[in-house]
Amino acid sequence: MSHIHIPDGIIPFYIWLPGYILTFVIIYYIIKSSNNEQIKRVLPFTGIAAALMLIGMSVPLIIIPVHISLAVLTGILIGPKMAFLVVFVVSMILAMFGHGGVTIVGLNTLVIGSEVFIGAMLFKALAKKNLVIGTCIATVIALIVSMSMMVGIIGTYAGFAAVLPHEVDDHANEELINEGDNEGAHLAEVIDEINYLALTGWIALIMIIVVGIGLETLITVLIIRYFYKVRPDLIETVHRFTM
Amino acid sequence: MVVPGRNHYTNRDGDTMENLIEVECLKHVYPDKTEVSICGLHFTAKEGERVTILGPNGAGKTTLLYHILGLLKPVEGKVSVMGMEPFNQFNELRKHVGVVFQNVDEQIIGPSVYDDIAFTPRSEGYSKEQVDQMTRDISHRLGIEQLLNKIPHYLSSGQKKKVALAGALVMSPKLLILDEPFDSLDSKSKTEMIGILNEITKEHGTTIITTTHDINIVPYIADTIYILNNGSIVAKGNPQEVFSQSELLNDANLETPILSELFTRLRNRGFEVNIPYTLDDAEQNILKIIEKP
Amino acid sequence: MVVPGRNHYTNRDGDTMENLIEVECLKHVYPDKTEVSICGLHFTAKEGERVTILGPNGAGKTTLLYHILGLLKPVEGKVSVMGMEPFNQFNELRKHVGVVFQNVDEQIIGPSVYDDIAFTPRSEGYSKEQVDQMTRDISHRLGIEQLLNKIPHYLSSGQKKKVALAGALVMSPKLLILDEPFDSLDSKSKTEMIGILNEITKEHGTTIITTTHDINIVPYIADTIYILNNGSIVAKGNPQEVFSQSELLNDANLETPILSELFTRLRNRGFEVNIPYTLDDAEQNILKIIEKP
Amino acid sequence: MHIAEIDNLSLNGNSILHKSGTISKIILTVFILTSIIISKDLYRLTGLISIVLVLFVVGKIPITQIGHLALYPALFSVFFAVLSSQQGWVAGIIVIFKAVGAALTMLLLITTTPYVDVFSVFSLFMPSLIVDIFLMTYRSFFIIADKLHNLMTSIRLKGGYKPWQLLLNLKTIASMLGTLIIQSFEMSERMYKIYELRGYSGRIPIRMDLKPASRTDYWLCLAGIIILTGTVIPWKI
Ligand SMILES: Nc1ncnc2c1ncn2[C@@H]1O[C@H](COP(=O)(O)OP(=O)(O)OP(=O)(O)O)[C@@H](O)[C@H]1O
Ligand SMILES: Nc1ncnc2c1ncn2[C@@H]1O[C@H](COP(=O)(O)OP(=O)(O)OP(=O)(O)O)[C@@H](O)[C@H]1O
Ligand SMILES: [Mg+2]
Ligand SMILES: [Mg+2]
Repeated sequence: MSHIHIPDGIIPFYIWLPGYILTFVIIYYIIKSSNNEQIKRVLPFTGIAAALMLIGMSVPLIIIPVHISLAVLTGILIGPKMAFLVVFVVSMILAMFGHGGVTIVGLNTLVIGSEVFIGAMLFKALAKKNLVIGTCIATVIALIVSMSMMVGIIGTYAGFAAVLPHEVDDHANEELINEGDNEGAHLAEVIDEINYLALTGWIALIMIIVVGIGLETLITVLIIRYFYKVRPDLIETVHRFTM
Repeated sequence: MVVPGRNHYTNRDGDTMENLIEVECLKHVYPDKTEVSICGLHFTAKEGERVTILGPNGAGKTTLLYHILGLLKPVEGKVSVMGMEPFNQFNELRKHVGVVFQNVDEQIIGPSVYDDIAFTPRSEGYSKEQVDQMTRDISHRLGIEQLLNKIPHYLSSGQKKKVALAGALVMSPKLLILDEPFDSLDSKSKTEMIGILNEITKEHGTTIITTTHDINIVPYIADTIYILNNGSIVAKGNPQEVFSQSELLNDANLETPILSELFTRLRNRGFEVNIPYTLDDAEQNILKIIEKP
Repeated sequence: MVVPGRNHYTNRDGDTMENLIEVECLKHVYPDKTEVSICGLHFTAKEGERVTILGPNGAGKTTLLYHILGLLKPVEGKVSVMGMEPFNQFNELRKHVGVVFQNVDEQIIGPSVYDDIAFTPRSEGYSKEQVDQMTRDISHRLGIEQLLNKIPHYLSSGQKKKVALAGALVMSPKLLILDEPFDSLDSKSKTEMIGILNEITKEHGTTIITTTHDINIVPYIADTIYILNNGSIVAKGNPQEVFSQSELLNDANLETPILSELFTRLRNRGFEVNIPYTLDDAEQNILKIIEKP
Repeated sequence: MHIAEIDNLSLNGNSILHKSGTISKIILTVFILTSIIISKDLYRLTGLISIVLVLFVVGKIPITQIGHLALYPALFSVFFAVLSSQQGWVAGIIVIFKAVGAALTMLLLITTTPYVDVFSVFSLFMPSLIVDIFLMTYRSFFIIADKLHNLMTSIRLKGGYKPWQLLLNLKTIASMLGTLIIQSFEMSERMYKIYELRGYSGRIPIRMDLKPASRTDYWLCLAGIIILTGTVIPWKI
């Protein structure tokens, strides 16, 4: 859910550059510490997970201006290491299309990467006891941590209120689904949302965050449960290969 | 002349007939700028008519079906279904139309077969008992009662096709649209499905529009055939009429059905023989030649 | 008796023939506990033989192909391909096999058509010039040179099939495995593809194993037919032999090809006539009956 | 995401920019991007954006067709602009210009260079695993987007989308996503199998068509250097 939507040139380099450096260090570590066989096995998975994340961010949940990112789910399904790489690739692709600046990719990777990592680790620890509750706790905590990180990063520059815009992003992707959409109507919609945000206060903000966390958690739980019903082997094998 | 609610036109025999569907010189542009045009002859379908659309890969068959369903907005041209404009009156029209697309995997949404078939009646707000009744009736009809509790995911492709068909038929639609419904079915399932479809048109007067690449089964599922090629509808007629124009078929990457090919060859050898389209006719026709001399 | 590197067996005529593939009473259990067994007759294929596997939906055709390819591990039974055990010697065997599965979208790896066709030779470490040569040769052969720089996603289904076939043929494999390769192709593309495949077997002695539900094209692509039904291989033989057993076909949800059905009916009426499998034969056979009396 | 439109522009374009080497275009992009990010005044930013717009004309890219993609960063930057405008309205405009300029520069690159070429240059310095994930993502994206599109279509046809029934919609979305994800993962299992058969060893080799640098390429690099220098040196007019 968390995704910093700041264009280039706003966050100063002494914040984004360390973000990039840390991201690359982590990527280097991940590549060094995974063996080729593991990677080979999950690569088709990772491509699909990345595509799902890109698309997950584009399924509008109707009235509420929130999208889901499926980051925790991705972490659970392909393991936190590969999921971290996926997050990097997804942030990069979004940046190429102007969704969030190129300079922010490092920071974005760290924020969503933390969500992925914490979610997957907690899931591993908790899901054995109770699948639904474990998944719930894992997702909620991961989301809260990543959102706090995001608030922290942006807060260093712009103050807390700046966190808000991330909730309205990525609706550009809608057209992918509603091919018939015309550009004008679409723009009007984005502007509407900006208005909507401008008009609502702190209560709305908190509501949106709560509803957002709730929805992402609900959907993650539903999907994990569905998986266990239909393909119990899937989550287990994937974990064996990637943790 | 278009009268609100119904279209009338005068057909070749001079009768005024009601057209359920009318399409005139349609143009569509996909987002990547691929242009598809479907001009030439008018496309029409009457109540209870079984229409099959033939044409090479990429001719625009699926595109035409999407327009009839109101899933795409025509850039140019006119589409009218039951007197409505499909794109603008999508939600009204939808209720009268059943659809099975080629890829049934993406069409079965419910977590169980029962849920999937019951999806539309539930969405339309029918009572629990009614939904149950409707779901069981259609499953019985298609012989898939024993599948109702299964997870659709694990059915064989033939079974999935039948489930999708049940979902399309559960509301007893006036119009049934089937995009390559026989693909990857084994022969028996194919024959069964043809049988069911023909029964349904006979009983309920359902109009059925199909596309297929399996030319040999066309005579069994079509009253009227349209051939799409190079952006236009180049032929229209009943199987006899269309399949006798072998040059036209050839241009459209289509082969002639095996029987009509065989009998055309006999004709070319000087035998006076009608071209048959079903096995029964073929048998009779051969007997006629043999007995004649 | 199994001799390392090659299998020999004595066939009906008493010759010792080399079998490229041998499968004996295979059992497979899918993760969800679905059991598939392929027993009955032995499945064998010789060098340069064109084999087609027929059977109803869910009979296990695809499962059998997966075992031949070494993608699944048999729970019971024996599979040997070129004298190797496919599952255990996967990396060696792989180099001699080309595959086109039903859903070609899932098969295309390269970001461009060129990269996709060149994928295997590059992975095998051929030099840049060799890779280029091989890629261009096979593209020329299949007539898809003009597509080399395109992005696969934007191709039509027929074009994608050809690209996948090019990727499968680029290493000149000894064995070609095609799971329903003609599905959703228009008649002309189908005929073209059959032509290409037949050329390839003739020139390189490639063994081709196909599955299909389109029974009318089987005589054009098969030297030998196997019928899978109810967990066992119930028939084996050339098209003439197999298609004359109409009861057996019927049991396996298969119809007889149209021509053989027509001529069987004539036979039942007392005409002495051979059952034909191609149009040319059919024409000759009819001429014979007509001239006789 | 407009990927189809962008692919169409980058694949079928025939301008001088389309024909020039990928490396030089990436170098130019990096220089322009750096210039935009470090610029602190409106004149320079206006100048830089003008240069980018001129390059769009040179590349024969219809700005009307993809320009709206730069509108999103513009809209998002409005928020920061409002914050910065406490230091005067110029500061606010600078924020917006930087956002739009950077986005336009990225768009210029991807509309004049097919993505395969961009990735093949990336593969020179990025870990191959990352490049492979990029390539896999790209292919999967289309397959899954198609699947999702078809799923949504069937739901619409079956009357499953009711604008004001939130709960029903949520249930439908969850079951749709469930179906989509399960199907996609099974697909990836099949993909893995066939990739292995085709000799996949953990690497996707792609064609590196590093043409010898032409005169245009040198000009592009030089232009990049000039632009950056021009941004850095203090102008006294
Ligand atoms: N979503 C899309 N985006 C871009 N082009 C498309 C799209 N769908 C179809 N096309 C193009 O439109 C043309 C008509 O396609 P359509 O799917 O209607 O053909 P068809 O007759 O159904 O072919 P087939 O027999 O292969 O199913 C083709 O050239 C195709 O490439
Ligand atoms: N991945 C799988 N998991 C569980 N069951 C499977 C799987 N794949 C196939 N099966 C089951 O195994 C049996 C054989 O399937 P297979 O796909 O080999 O049949 P087929 O002869 O290829 O059928 P078709 O003609 O429909 O392609 C079927 O009952 C099928 O449901
Ligand atoms: Mg179609
Ligand atoms: Mg199969």
